[in-house]
Amino acid sequence: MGKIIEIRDLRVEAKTDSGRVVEIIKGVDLSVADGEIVALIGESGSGKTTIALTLLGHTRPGCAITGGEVVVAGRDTVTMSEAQKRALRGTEVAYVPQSAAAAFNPSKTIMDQVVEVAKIHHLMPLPEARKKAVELFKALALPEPETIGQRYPHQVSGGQLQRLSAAMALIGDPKVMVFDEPTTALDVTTQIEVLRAFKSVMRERGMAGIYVSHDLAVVAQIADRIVVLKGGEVQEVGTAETIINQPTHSYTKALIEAFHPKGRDPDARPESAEPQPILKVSGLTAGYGAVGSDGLPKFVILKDIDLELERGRSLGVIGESGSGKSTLARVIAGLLPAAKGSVAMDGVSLGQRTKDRSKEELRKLQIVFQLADTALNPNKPVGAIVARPLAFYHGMGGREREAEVDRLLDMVRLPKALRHRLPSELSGGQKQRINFARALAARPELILCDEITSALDTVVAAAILELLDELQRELGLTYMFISHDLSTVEAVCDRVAVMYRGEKVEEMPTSRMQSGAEHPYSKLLIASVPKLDTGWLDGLHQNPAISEGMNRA
Amino acid sequence: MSNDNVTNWSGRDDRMVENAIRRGATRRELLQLLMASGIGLAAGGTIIGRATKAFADTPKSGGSITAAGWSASTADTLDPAKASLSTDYVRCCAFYNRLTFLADGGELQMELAENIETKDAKTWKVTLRPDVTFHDGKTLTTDDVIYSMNRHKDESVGSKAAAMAKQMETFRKIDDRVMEIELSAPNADLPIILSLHHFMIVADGTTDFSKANGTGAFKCDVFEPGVRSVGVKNENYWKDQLPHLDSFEFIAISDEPARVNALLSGDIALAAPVNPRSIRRLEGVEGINLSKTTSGNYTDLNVRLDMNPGDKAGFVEGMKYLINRETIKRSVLRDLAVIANDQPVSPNDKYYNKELQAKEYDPEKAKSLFKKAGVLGQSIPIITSDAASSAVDMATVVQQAGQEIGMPFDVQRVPSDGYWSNYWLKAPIHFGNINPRPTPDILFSLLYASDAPWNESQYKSGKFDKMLVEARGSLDEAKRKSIYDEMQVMVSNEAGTVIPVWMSNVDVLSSKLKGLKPNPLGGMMGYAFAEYVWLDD
Amino acid sequence: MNALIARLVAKRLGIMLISLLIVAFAVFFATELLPGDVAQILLGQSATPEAVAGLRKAMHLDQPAFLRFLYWLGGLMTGDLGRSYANNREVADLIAGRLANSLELAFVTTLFSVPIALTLGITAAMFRGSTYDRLVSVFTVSVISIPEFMVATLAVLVFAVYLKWLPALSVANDVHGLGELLRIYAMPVITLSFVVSAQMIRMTRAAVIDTLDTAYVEMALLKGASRRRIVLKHALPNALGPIVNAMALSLSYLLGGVIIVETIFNYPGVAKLMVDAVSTRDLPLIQSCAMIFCVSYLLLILIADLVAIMANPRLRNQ
Amino acid sequence: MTITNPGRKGRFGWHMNAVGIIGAAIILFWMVVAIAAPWISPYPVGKIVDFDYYGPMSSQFWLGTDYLGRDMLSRVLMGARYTVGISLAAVTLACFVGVTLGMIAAVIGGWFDPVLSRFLDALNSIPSLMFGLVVVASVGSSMTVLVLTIAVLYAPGSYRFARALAVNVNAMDFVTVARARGEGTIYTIREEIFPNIIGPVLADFGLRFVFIVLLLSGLSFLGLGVQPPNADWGALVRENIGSLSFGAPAVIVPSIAIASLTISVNMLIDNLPRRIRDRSD
Repeated sequence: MGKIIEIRDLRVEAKTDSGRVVEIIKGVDLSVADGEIVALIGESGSGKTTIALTLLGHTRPGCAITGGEVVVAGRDTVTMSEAQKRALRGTEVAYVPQSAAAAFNPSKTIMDQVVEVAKIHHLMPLPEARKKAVELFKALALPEPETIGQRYPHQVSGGQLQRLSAAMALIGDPKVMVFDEPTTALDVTTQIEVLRAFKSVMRERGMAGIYVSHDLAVVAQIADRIVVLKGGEVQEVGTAETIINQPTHSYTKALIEAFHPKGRDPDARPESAEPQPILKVSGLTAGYGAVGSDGLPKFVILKDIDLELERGRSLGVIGESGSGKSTLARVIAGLLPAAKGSVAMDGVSLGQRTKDRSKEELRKLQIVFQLADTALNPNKPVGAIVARPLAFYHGMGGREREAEVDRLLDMVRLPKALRHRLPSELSGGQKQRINFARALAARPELILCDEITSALDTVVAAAILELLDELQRELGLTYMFISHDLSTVEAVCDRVAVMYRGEKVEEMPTSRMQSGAEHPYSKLLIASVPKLDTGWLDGLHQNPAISEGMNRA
Repeated sequence: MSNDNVTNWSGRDDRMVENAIRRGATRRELLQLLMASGIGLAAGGTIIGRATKAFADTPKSGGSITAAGWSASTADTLDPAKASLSTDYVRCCAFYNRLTFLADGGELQMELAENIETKDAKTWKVTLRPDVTFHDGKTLTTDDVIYSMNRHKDESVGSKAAAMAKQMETFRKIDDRVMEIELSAPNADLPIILSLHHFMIVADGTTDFSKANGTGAFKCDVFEPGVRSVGVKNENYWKDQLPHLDSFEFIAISDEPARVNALLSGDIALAAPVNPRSIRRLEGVEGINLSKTTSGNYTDLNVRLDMNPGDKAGFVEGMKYLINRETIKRSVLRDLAVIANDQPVSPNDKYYNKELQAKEYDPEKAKSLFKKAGVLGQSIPIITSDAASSAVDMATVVQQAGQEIGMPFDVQRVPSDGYWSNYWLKAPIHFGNINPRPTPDILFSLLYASDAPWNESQYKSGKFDKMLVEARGSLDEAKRKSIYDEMQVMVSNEAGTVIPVWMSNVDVLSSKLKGLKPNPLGGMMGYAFAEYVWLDD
Repeated sequence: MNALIARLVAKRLGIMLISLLIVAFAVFFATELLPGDVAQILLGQSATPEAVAGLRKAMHLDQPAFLRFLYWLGGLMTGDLGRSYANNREVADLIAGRLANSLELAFVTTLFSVPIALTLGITAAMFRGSTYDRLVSVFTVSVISIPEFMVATLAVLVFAVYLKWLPALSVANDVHGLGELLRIYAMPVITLSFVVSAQMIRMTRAAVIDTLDTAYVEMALLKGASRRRIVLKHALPNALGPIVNAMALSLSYLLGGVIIVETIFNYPGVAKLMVDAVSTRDLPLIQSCAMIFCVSYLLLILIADLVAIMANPRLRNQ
Repeated sequence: MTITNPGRKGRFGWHMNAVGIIGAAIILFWMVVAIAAPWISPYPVGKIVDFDYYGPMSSQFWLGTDYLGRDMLSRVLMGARYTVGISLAAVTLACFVGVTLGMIAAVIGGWFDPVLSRFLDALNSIPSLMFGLVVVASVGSSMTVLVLTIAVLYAPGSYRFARALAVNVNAMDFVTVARARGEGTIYTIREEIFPNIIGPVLADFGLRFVFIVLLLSGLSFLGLGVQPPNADWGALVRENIGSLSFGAPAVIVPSIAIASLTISVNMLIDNLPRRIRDRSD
């Protein structure tokens, strides 16, 4: 079997904003045999996308290849001229982007963009290209393959777009496909369809591919071999089977470790002393837009939600994007007034908006947001960010406040020295800890966590979850944990509520999640989470929850 | 016409004339009415001979020109009664005729009138020229004259000459060619008054002035207010051989450099007037001639004697020593001026007091005078405006001189718009601009008598008033001269008006344009150039 | 799609009416503040008090300002712009010719400057960071930085006074043939183009560069598209919204903002008309001119919005 | 891919390239001139020092003389006071009002935002020179009037700009957190919004400054402006523009002064340190 791709001692440098030059790929060797799919896995900043793009002779602005060679089908892309590179792209090597929603030009029809490769490279006459596109649509199991091409990108769903982007890549019959985290932006239920489509097409055509991902479970389904990257260097290479079952490198081990949540023993918690729930949501209906004559907003996001949350416990709220779970958090926090229903804390009904609530009520309930990047004011040093609630709720000042900030930083396991840094100088995990420390500074009783680990790398996220767990035990906090990631919820929550299209379809203890779900959507959602098992995807068709759920959706 | 029994021009009449033409805009554009002064023609550095040469040239017929004045607005009109800007006068002169007009050198001539007679200066008999027709073919009769004159007395017309027309009590038609004008009081200068641009004759019954139906040398072809006017030759014009041009276009270019550029690029053949500081660009340029008129026109610095600080003894005298006439003449007016001696009678006037010297620039003396007045070191406001020509530059000259002796004047430039009604005569220290008058009597009664309407400095002197009446009544030329001499000395020493220089008017024209003669009525041949000029290749 | 546009147009027209009302109100009372009485100014100082009073009455000046404002507004509703105080002609007549001139100049300038600005802006974005890009940026910065009266005066000196290629004045009367038209408009158009195009070039470049940084442009690059294709087919259609908006803002300058150019080239447009009206306190004329500027500004913005919607299928097909 | 960069210099991103530094230097130069003008002018600004006019550059008069024979060097130096001073005062006022209102509109929203936006939009549609003319015709021309007029003209643009930025920042989670915490409007604006829009606002401030310098010279060209014998640069150009045809320094020098100031502000803005240029990174 020949080698379609041979990367030897690849080195890439990047220029930082301040003009400093950093080597981001430090001598990577890599090869892909004909018909083989190799996964590049690693956290953000590991250089996996950079390597993948060199296969197309492309580096992002500010980056430059400084050494080594990237041989694709016998030719080195590093030494190619611009014209040669253009000829290579789309015909020899094709690219499937991370977010198809962003990678499709919003002002052109899908068909125009799918057949563009054929047009640019004069591969075939346009009508023929269109015909071929429709065949690809069929092969990728897209609905209405004859007409879907006439639509504009915003008119089709994310999962369909991702498959369409594969069609766009396949139209030029490339020898190599480069997948750049193609399913990261998708909901788990959608992810399955896309992965299946990719896998079957690749297998059918016997194409070679590079699959870039941070998700080991996903990669395990599709890759023959896995390359583990960290800091621009290859850590470990092996078949998917070996990497998952017998990792040798410590980083790989950590990755796999992070994948297996410790699980949660509900009985380890003390029984709630108070009979009264700390939070009681009843008949909550809310949405956006002008309020109509029926008293309901134009776009109803939440419909008649009932929830109870016991003190010292954690409730997970799961659902895919658009299910209304974040809106639920915003209504509880008083950021969005409810159209109907009530939110009560410790038996006392809370005001609709923050301004209708007392400072004490506000203090007891804190919210922590998903993206630590936007949740922290980029122009304030960490110390000031954490200190503000101290001053605001507790009127602390001077040395007392300083000491408290130090204590809080310590509590979230961060060095005190960090207090003078700006958020942009922190890593993602550190930011999320600061984000959490700020909530803790209020000395809250209930914390609403809105997807707080979604943007983090697996290993980092696992550490944060561990921290949350510890703090809950130490401080007796109550969490409402909103996530689309079931394993996260499984790790920290006692109970889980499943949201679907603005309604709570089911609630159950976390321990019963895998086996006891009753609502078909819950079943589908739970079954769609990829397992760290190379045979999981192929075995799925036997899973009744999937087929039943798919049919429903 | 009987010129021998000329009565004294009354100050009141003149005030009405002046009032009639004085409006909120800059003085420069206004008619220089009834000027009696020296006229000179300067051209392209070589000068003088040209005027006489112009006479010698044989006029050629045909061609058309564009000429530019400096100001036009939507208030432009074809109604002579409402004419107020130079553009209006140019149009009126081209499209209409008057009963009389002032020719070169200020000589009164008949135009539509063949003859104007009086015995008592109260009842005047006017005989019209025969066979004059309007542009629409109608023959000129006394009905047209009476209609035109009566319009000025109709308040709804809003005539600029209403006050002046008031004295013409009745108009009697004798026949189609002869009529009588009855004045409320004798006035020997009626023929001169009738030469005003406002008293152009329009056809009987005309109410629509969007087109001009006159007897003039040109027919109105285009009239766009604030934009342009075009006249085409009136083939049936009653004056022989006139006009020479087939057509002319008159526009206004308010921006001085733009006006000069347009002339230099050949877009226009005549630009009037131009600023002295533009002369350097034009002097010696091939194909460009300058026409210069030095008149009794002046811009003066007025210190009101009834207000602080003018009421402090020595202040006004100090100002007269502080104003650097030489600098104003040379730097501000680029020598297009003659040094004046703080009184309004021009050097060309036969009554001009040659003994009276202008005060020399003497800052030290000024300083001691200011000290005496107790104002030294006080910041005193001087109101100036572009409305009075060169007043802003003069103000800075005074201010600078003040600064050097520790007298910080606060120069305040105010908008031209509304200057004459809001600041002139009113502010304690301000600038004015006065047009020429034919006699000292008019000047003094208008500007310096205790009851003078435009007593710029609020100069009040019983002795002066008596002398004015005495001179007016005296037929003894020598005695009059001596009285006027003394009055000039009094004004020069006592009044609060500082008159630094007499200023010249400069028109610029293409050397191809011939026949433009200086006229006492103002630039552009008293606004009547269109009828007389011709193009020479 | 049509319903959406109709709704948008209706909404914008409504806003426009409100804006116009605000401007009319503001202008009316600003003019009220101008010192000097209209009747007095019209009649000159020799006017007798009775004459002034008579004229004031005839012009409704003796009535309260607010009532006059309502009169004027009422007239406007019925399409009557009123009569000029200064010369008693229909304001509509006075404006018509001037507006035509202004529109002509604005039109020719647009024809000239928009393609140039687009080309320079797009090509500069295409070759971002190149010498060419720097040259364009130096050019635009210089143009933005030099007062327009300098540009205009220099142009006159060079082309009219020294070279005598072009007329110093732009009088759009009796034009015979395209050549003459070009000669007459050349200098004002060049001057104005300088003024309006700089901003357009900058905005075009910025908008195109913004879209060049998107994932779909990178995707196009990875499909093997040429730079030309990337810019023209992928970046430009998506940058159209902001570009058109910038153009609308720049072009709105061409009606009311050209007073300096009108002065220097003695071009009879509406801007000068309004300045005249201010000096003669000709309220109906001032009002109408202000309305014209306001309407043209709002119309341009509306057109820009419509173009942006037409260019964006997401908005178009909503 | 993000590259975190330790080290304090990089952290603040104050690094600026040569063009930006030159721009800053020229601006600084004019600022110093504006302040020091009365002490460094060789002659009094209104003094007629030469009987010739439009004089050439000479050892006595470094930049020649103007139409009255006044020293151009002194006039340009003093003109810097007015051009820089008025423009700076006006732009500061305009931006202060515009940015404050913009942030308030963005944070409060509700009816306040559209009403204010419409009103300012309407104001924006009046041509600026026209507005200047009307104002000066009605209340006369003084420094205060000029500054206020220009500020009124430029505040709507600043408002629009700041509002757009503030709306973006307002949507950020940290503002939501502040709101959830129960913070008031003033705190939110001052502490959460303003620090995050200050960079682009500064750039906008600079651009607006340039426009104001040009507007001021335009107003001077139409005859409005500071009181004689002082003159801002625009007025210097206007009063001496007759000498353009023979290239006298009297008109060239103030033109260059205007251009040098505006170009250098542009140069500075285009090359601002990254930290200021970026919205919130």
